[in-house]
Amino acid sequence: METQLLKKERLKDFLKALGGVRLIAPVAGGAKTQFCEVADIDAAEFDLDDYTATTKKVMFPQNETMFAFRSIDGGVAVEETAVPAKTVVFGIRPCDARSFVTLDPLFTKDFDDPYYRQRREATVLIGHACQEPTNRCFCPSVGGSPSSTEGLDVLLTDIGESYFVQIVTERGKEALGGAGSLLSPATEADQQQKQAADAQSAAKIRRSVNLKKMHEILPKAFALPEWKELGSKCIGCGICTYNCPTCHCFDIQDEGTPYQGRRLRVWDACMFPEFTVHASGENPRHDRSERLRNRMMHKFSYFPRNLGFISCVGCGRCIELCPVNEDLIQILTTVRDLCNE
Amino acid sequence: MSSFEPKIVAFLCNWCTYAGADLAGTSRYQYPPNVRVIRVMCSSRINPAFIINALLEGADGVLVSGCHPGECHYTSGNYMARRRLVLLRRMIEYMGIHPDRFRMSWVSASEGAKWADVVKEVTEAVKVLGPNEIKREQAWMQPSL
Amino acid sequence: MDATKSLRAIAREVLGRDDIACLIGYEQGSYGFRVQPCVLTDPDQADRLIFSPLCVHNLTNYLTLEQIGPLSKTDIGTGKIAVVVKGCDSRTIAVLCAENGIKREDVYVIGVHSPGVVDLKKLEKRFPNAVAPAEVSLEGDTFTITCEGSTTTVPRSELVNAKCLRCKTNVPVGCDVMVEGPVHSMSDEFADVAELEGRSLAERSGFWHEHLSRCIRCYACRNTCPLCYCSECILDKLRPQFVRRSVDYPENFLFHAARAFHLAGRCVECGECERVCPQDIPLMALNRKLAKDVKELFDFEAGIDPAQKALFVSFRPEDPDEGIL
Amino acid sequence: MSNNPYIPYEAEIKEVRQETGGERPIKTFTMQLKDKNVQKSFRQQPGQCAMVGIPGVGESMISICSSPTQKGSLQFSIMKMGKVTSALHELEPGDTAMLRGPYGKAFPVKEWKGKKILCIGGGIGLAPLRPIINYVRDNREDYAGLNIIYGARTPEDLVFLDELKDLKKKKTATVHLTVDVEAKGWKGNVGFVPQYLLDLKPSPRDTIAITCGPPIMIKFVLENLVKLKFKEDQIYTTLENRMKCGIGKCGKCNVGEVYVCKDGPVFSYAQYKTLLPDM
Repeated sequence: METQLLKKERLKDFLKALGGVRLIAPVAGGAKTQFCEVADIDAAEFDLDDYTATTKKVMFPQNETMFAFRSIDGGVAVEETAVPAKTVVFGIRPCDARSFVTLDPLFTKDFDDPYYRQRREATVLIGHACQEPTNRCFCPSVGGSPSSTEGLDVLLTDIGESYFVQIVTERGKEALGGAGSLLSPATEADQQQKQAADAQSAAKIRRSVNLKKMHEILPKAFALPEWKELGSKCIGCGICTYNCPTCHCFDIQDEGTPYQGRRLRVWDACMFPEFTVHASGENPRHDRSERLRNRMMHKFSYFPRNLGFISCVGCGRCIELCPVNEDLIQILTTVRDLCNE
Repeated sequence: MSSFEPKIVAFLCNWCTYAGADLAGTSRYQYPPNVRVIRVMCSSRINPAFIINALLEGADGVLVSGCHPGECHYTSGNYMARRRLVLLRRMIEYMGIHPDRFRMSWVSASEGAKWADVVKEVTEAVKVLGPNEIKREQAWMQPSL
Repeated sequence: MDATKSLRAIAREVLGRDDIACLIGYEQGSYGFRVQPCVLTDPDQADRLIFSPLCVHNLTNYLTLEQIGPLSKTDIGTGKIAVVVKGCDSRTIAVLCAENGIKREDVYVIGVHSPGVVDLKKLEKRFPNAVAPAEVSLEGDTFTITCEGSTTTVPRSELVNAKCLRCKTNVPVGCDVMVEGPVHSMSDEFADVAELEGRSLAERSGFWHEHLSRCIRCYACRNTCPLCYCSECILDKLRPQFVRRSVDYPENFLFHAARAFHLAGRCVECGECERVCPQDIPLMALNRKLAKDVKELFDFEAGIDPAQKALFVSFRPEDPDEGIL
Repeated sequence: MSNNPYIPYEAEIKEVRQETGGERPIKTFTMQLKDKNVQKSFRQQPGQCAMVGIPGVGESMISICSSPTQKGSLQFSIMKMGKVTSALHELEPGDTAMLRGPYGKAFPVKEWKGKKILCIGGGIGLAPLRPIINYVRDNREDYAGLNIIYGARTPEDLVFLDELKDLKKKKTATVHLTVDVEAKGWKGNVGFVPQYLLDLKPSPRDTIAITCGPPIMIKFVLENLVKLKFKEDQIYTTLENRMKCGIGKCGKCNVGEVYVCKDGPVFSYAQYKTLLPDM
């Protein structure tokens, strides 16, 4: 891995030097920091410490036009969406970047999902190592770390006056081509500073969950009556799933009239009763506790068994945002205890 | 002003205003052709979501018209509608939609002339406001993020 | 602390009774300042209960859900559900009873004189590293916060939830039993609403455009609202479909307008919707506008009198004809 | 042709046949893909499904009820139920619907060569079994027998009745019909399908049993097949769940580790048992 140094005050020049691509970054302003397209780099104020902004929308937008249609003489004409433009995402956290590693097999295995894949291929991820993990973070428990480079093309770490730049992939190297003159080689002392910064961040993480063999424990725990109580607090909203960087369920809807319109995919949440309800009104997962159980099973058992990854990156958003403190660490710990594992 | 011709959706109660509008026609009162009439059985049939939905679907103004207070075919439907819709009008104004985009009126079956006046007034007011700003996106190939 | 003690004593007695199926209260949450709702069925569980300024939730939400704790509606049978309520929460029960959402005899209401609850977002911003269970108490005008081994005092006004600063009364209404404490009452002149009303139409439009565009439609505001309990929500309906599933300003406008309007004359201003919003949308600004207008136009306040007919199924011939041609 | 699996293809409605009436009528649609290349590449096996849709309304996963031995066209039996199926019921010959697929695992009909085939259906649940029935009919010499047990609520709710009668007449299959409640003019059996199955006592020897119907019927039919000493590898069923993408991405039809759309809808009894708690 190539390492470089970037003076902090040259950050905006660095971003401009990437040239000719769409830039998406966490931009402060208004009531809440949002991950959005940056029109004017000079005017933008980046908020690299904000942690609630969801980032999965970069690859998996909440609304995605799948195709447009219009009725023509004696039939229907379908117009596919254009390939997304080259994009650089700046300031994504290592945990959020790891989420794409878990989503990749889902969207590309068996059937290729062109919408996700094309965005993924067109996007370079420049991460920002997490300096201030919060009191809900638990990324080490799921195999991540505040300075993980997994899924990233480039990682910047704040080491005081400069950013320590790790160029992780060939794609990252290519993207940084135009900014080469702003970078200088990292010295041994910088390396040490970087290590110290990483250690400091890692030490700030205080919550954890034991996931050893969780994919085997959960199926055994499926029929436990205690799920009813564990899920009793849940109010069935979509706050956990919509803010989760690895939740990927979606709904497909048509908009417009039979003469003209679009087919659209939008996020959906397994915590809503409508998610599974049949047209006949029959709902295989009627109770909120059944839906909560399914979410846990999916993330920590089904998904790892099918695709090899735990579908959780330990960002803690679901824990922080849940209106009723339905805490997955607490749930998984209780389940493990109940199974005497 | 420009040649902007607003689209106005009018929900008319079957018993009074719809008949009033009919009378306006047979009496040959002239009024602007901008209203699109939807007949409902009573003004209290109007779900506030209809009104906002009409604006979203591209109407530049919405008009709800029913029987005068005390003259409802169903005794008190228009009183119920009045509570709801007066409040709704205040709310959408608070949310940044000009109150002239949503009006209510009482027009009885015998008030053909009043109907013509109401339509004139509403149309003129909406014309001044120009096209409504919260129309739904109908550009189907809009890229996401 | 005292409230907790009295509450536990009441719970022990109540849960021992044959006519009570379960009790919904607050218990220590999973970390830091978090408190979570709990459903108890046994007198021995009474010591799990707590009451403090961290008890922000409006527990009456659980009364209208199809499944309460380990029990489903059918399991409960004839048993009553006991529920712990603060002043604002108790008004929810009055509304639910007035519109036949629940039957008063099916619930056993345990009221607590709450001196005010915290604004959790502000609190966690100020003490960001609380992992071990933290404690907060409120005496007079001072919060005492014990967190990660150190104790700090903070003036009430800095951390208290905005709704508590305009609380007309913290005495719960229509309770079966009461945990007493200091009583307060303040006046509410809707200054916040008046401020936004005073801005120009364009400014207001911009205000809502900015905030509502952020909405991700997780429906936490709807699901956390104890008065949003329609068996099929207008937002989920497909035939006819009022609200499209795409998430953008016009759809969000319709969603929030519909949500707020459904609560007109019903919202008791418990502030749960705004508390849970992950995008910090000022939802109460909308709910309170309606509360203000309902008071002005129809002299109506939600949840004060359980015998009062619901706003939209009643009328007075002299109701204002505002803006009607 | 696009590589995008979400893009549907135009299909012309060739024929619409009213199967049943009432509140939830069933119609059988015969469709033909318009593009010849798409037609060639659309190779379905018995038991597979396709997404049938109408632009502006939506899509619905429907099992293909014609056998692959029927070339050039596809058939779908559709009950008027939700938003999409109601719109489909408005279509007439000459109209255009949109299709994509085929999706899911098929019945291993080729592996069953030499065996007796027992199809047990309830209501519209006969539709997913019809491709097997027709496939076996068209390759009758490859199979030792074909038995059909089929029931519905009333005689009017029985679908494909003329086809079943034809099979019986030509002695291609033995057909046992039942209805849930007594009805005027009904001379056949009265009773639920699972019980009728027990009464008929089909022998498990060299037999493959396949069932489809309402979830509750499937459950009891499977239990009764076990009672009749059918082994787990002799029993198959086909399930359904709410589906949107059809290709295992959207998560709607996820049950346990499987996605019904991609890993199903055809399941062996052994697989079905693992899914049961979450159904």
